[in-house]
Amino acid sequence: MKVTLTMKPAGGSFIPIEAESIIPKSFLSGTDDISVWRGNRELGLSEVFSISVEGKADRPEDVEVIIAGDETFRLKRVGEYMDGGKITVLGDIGMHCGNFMSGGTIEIQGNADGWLGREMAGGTILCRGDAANYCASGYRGGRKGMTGGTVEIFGRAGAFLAENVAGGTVIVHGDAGDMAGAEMRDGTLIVHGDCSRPVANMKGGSCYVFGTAHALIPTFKKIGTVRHEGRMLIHFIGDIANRGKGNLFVKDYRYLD
Amino acid sequence: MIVKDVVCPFCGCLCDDIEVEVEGNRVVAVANACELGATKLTGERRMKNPILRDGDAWKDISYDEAIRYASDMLLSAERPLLYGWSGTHGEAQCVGVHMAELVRGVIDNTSSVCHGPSILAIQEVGHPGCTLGVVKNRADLVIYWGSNPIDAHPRHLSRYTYYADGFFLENAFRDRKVIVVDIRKTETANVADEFMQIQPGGDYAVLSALRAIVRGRAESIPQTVAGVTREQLIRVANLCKEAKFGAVYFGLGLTMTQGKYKNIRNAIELVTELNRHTKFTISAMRGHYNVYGSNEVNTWMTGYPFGIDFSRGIAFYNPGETTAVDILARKECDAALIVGSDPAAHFPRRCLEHLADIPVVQLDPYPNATTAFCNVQIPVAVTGIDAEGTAYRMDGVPIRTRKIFSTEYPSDEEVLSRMYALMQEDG
Amino acid sequence: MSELLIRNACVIDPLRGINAEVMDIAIRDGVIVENVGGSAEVIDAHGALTLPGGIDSHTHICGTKVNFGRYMSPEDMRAGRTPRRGHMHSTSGYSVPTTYGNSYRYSAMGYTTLLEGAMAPLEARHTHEEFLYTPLQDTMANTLFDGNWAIMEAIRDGDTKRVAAIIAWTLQAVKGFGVKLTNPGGTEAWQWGKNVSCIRDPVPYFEVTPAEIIRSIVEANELLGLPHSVHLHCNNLGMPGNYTCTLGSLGLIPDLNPKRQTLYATHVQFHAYGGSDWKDFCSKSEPIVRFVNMRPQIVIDMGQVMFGRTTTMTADGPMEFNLYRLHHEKWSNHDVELETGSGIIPVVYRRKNLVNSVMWAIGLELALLMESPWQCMLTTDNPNGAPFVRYPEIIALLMSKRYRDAEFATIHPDTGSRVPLPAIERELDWYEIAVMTRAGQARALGIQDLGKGYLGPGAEADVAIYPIRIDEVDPAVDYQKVIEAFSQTEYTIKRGRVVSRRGECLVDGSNATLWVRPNVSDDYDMGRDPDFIEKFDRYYTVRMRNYPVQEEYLNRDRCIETEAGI
Amino acid sequence: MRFLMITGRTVNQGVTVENKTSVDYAEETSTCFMHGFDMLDLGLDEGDTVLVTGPCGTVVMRVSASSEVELGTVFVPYGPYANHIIDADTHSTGMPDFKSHAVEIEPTDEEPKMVHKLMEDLGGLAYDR
Repeated sequence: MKVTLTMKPAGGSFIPIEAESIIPKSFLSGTDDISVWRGNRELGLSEVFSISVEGKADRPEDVEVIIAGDETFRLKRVGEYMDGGKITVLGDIGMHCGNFMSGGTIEIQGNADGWLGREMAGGTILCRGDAANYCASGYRGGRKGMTGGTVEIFGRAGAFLAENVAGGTVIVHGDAGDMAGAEMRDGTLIVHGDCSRPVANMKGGSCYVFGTAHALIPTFKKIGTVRHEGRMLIHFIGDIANRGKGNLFVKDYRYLD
Repeated sequence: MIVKDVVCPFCGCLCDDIEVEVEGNRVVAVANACELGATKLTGERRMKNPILRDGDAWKDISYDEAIRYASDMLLSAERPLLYGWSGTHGEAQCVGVHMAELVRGVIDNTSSVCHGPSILAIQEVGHPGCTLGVVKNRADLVIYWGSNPIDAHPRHLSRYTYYADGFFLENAFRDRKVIVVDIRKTETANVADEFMQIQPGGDYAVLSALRAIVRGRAESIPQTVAGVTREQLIRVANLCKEAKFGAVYFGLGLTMTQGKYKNIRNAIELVTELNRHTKFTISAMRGHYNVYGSNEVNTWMTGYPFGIDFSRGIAFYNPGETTAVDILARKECDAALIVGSDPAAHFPRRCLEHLADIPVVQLDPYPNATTAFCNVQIPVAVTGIDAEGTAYRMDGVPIRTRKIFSTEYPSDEEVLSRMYALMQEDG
Repeated sequence: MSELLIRNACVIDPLRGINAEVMDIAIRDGVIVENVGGSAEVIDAHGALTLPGGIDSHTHICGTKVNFGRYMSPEDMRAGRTPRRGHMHSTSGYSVPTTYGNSYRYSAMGYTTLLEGAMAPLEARHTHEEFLYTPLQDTMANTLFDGNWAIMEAIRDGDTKRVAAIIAWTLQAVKGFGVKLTNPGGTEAWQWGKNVSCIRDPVPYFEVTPAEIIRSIVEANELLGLPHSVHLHCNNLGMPGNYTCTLGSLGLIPDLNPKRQTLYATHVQFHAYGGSDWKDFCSKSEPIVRFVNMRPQIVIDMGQVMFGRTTTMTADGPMEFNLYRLHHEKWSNHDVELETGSGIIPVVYRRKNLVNSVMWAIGLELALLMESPWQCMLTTDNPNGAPFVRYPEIIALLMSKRYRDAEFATIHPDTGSRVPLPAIERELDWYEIAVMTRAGQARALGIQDLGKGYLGPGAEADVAIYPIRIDEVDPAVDYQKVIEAFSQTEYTIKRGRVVSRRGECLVDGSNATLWVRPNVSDDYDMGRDPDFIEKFDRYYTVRMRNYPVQEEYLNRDRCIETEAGI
Repeated sequence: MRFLMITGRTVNQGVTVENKTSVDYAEETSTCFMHGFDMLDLGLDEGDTVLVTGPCGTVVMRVSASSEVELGTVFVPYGPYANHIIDADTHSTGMPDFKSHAVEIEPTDEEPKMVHKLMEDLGGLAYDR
């Protein structure tokens, strides 16, 4: 089954639309009962989107949802609790895409706003553009971030990337922002470009920075160099301030001294 | 007439030992207050009556009309923002929460641009704190980190720390050490026993280094950290460990710099670490008057201290998404009610550009910068001068403010209650 | 005049000795009367179990510490969120719900009166503000005196009357109800980062011992003729081997009051531990219960632990720091000048954890081994042992050996060798549950004379009608039905009004705050005592005039005046 | 010249904050405190005006020498002038970078605007000017 949702223009309104109902599973029983929220107003799916459905499916794995339109950046919570199937966003997507996701694939052709894949437990998110702040992070209160699955960003990532990450793999092909992997507990974080203050206060897990780690936290202990996938990387253990035993591998680093 | 034990309505210290001399409904003299408090208590230039923007002119309207306008505005909005609240009393804040719930709007207070990051940090690691009197009576070491009380909380030093004798410190000036940590040599730094000057943006690194040193891992620290020598870091760590009772007071120097709440988290974790060695507490230098009260009220009413979005009926909290600056800058609200604050003076310009585009109602005694963006402004009594109610001090101690004199102005609570009543009828 | 008649109620009313009699209850203007007129509104209970409104004699629902528990726990708030609906405001939270959340959920369970277990006098106004937003229950606050400087100085001087006078002044000033001692002496020591290990350790500088504090304040409490006894959270909470400390503390208490106990020892589960460390940790419920069974002057509450997530919060600051060092989660602490302190950390009690399993067993053992239900109240020390919404499960565990065995099979396998629980056959009956959840509380708190805890003429019309027929359900077998019935009333009636129906709260509510004003002679009026005033002005950071809680903070003001013997 | 702009509270800002239409408030919050050497570099005397360019626009302020600020840094009392050029990006924390903004400063002949004029520039309407 292929569901195409083409977003109608909103005439200048920037009020976000909460669309946690947009997950493959929802479409198994038609589109009539699906609603989304613009601010405090509940709207039928067809008030916001032109809908076209091709084919049939009995299980979420056989559903692909395609989201199109110029204002898809206003859509929040798309793919929340998704457990199978596929969502493809042809443009940009709003905050909280793939929250609590446990299976399936979300592919975003444009940029993703904050909290992409927050508290995600499984599945795959591919973002062809940039991801904003708190990608693959946890929720306020220091809860665990992503615990499983994969998030791959082909552009840059914002601040607080993979905060509190506790499992799974996060790959950023461009640069990452400040405080990447802060409070990391477990899992793997790979940044191909530069980032600032990586894995501050980390407890465990592994972080790779193939560019330069700026303003490196001074409480990581250098223990040598290692060869990793053809690169020579400097290996640190930390965060000592937090009795941490995580591994940080960087190609290059600078302290704020 | 002299009124004693007045509670100062300016900053989060809520000094309650102020004496004012009143003539009619004017304060003619103030004793015990700092310059900031005295100016506020003697302030004049109130707005006389509600005003409505009519094209490029202002016209006077009645309270009834103004309240009806606000009620209609909030009821018809899809995502109204109810912002401010630090300049008013708890009773009004409670009505505000009920209104936000009813119209399914977003309610946020000024802590999102002062100590909101501190709250986010506390939510991650907790908060070892105490009331101000505990510090006054016991602390032999006080650290001001990224805070400058001489300018922002002028009586903090004399009432609670530097010059304040206490039960276990008969001569505080002699027996209590003060350390100032800042990126610039502030007035407060000039009176400190030790000044640790940090490169801008370096607080986090310095805090991490101190934590490692307190844990006995000084050897792994580089020679200098963000402009501070390892020797000084070790000296400061030792001063902390050797203190019988240490108290950290941090300010916007930590909350407003890069990393925001991570700086505070690190400071709290340092203090927690120090508690394995001695007694240490940490507290935020809450700025505006009853801002801490707005956090308290929001918390018991909604579960969250600020940045609460009721659009979906239930309370949703996510600072960075549900906070005023973000919502305004991203044009994500379609009406605003402002109470007890002045966002136009304190928010970045992009936020003001959106305020100019949407209907705005403000409750404030004075014409202020936000007035320019209002469709309606409703003048109210000043909480702590001609209205009374509950305010929470920066350390969580609730105090009932005194009314110094009476005026015709309704209080925030009265105006909001009338709005709420209308909204319940229509909503 | 408003009249209500409840017909065909199967009433258990222990304070009147009524055990499962089907009868009518007549209510006029919020009070139970002999009979009402023909135009009265009628509720037919159809033989359902009908009890006096529930009373929680030890819960943490309002005030600085509770609110800080909320403030620091956005993750807890994500659970239990409900929107505004009808007369109900939105709610959030599981272990530390918002005030409305507490009030609605307690009301749905039939509770009409709540005692906040710990209020720091300096921050009393905060507790009362939150009471205003806990609309469906009458409220009262135990007031903390464990580290009060003026009191410790008076004890050092051997002046019990002065101790009483300070308590009297403080209670009336802060609109407090009873006297609470939390880790007496320990909260002051903690302001130096220290603690007292048990009742013989002197408090730094003040050089008085917890034993002296307890004894003197118990005497002072009785001198003032307060409705409730001293309410004690013993020293050394949560530590292996602490039961000896608990026995030592209980042994200090004479029998001074013919109407009620002389000491209410709270959350005793946390104080009934054997062993010398966590490795040989075990239950010592038996020696504790043996001791209390012989002493009518002592009432305890369970402090039951239930498995799952919760938030611990107590005035016992040093204990919370120890707990933090075990769990290494978030930790908050708040010391209050000249008075007391508090600490908060979130915890998860796990079935697979041996210590947690032993704790779970101990609470049940206390209730099952205690001969008289009047001496053991059903609590979790909400939310410390578990959120109060778990009470129905506890009731069912106490009523069903089968349920206990089923649960026992799921906990840590070594628990059996450390606790007597598996050998205990006793199953409590409906009457005993009614004692432990309302009648016993009313007597222990000394509020039955105010019309609380019973359903006879003159009583406040606080009634809970549960959707269960006790002649049809065998709780030993159908424990699931017991849980369901106690989770949600058919009707909760407060002051003669139906406030909650099948979990839906129907009115805005207007509670009463019960507080105590002991009348003392002028010589013992601390408001005029030069030494007291001078020290107040010098060491507190609020002015003495700004300290008392004003009447604006009392919704319906129920002041209890006592004639003090000083 | 590039500077790091820091904002913060001052006594004068606090004293005038309840009277935002006043000249005193405008003067205080449009003051750009600068190290004396930096002023020399820019050829500025006490009270000269500067054009400050931030990520979101430009604003005219008046410089004042201060021994409290480091070389390369300026301090501006918290208020509408600094906010006229501060970026609203909070990095999803709710809090803008009030204390860490890179700005470009150059001498100018323009005078600082009054607060109400700044507000009108952004679409407001002054009251009681």
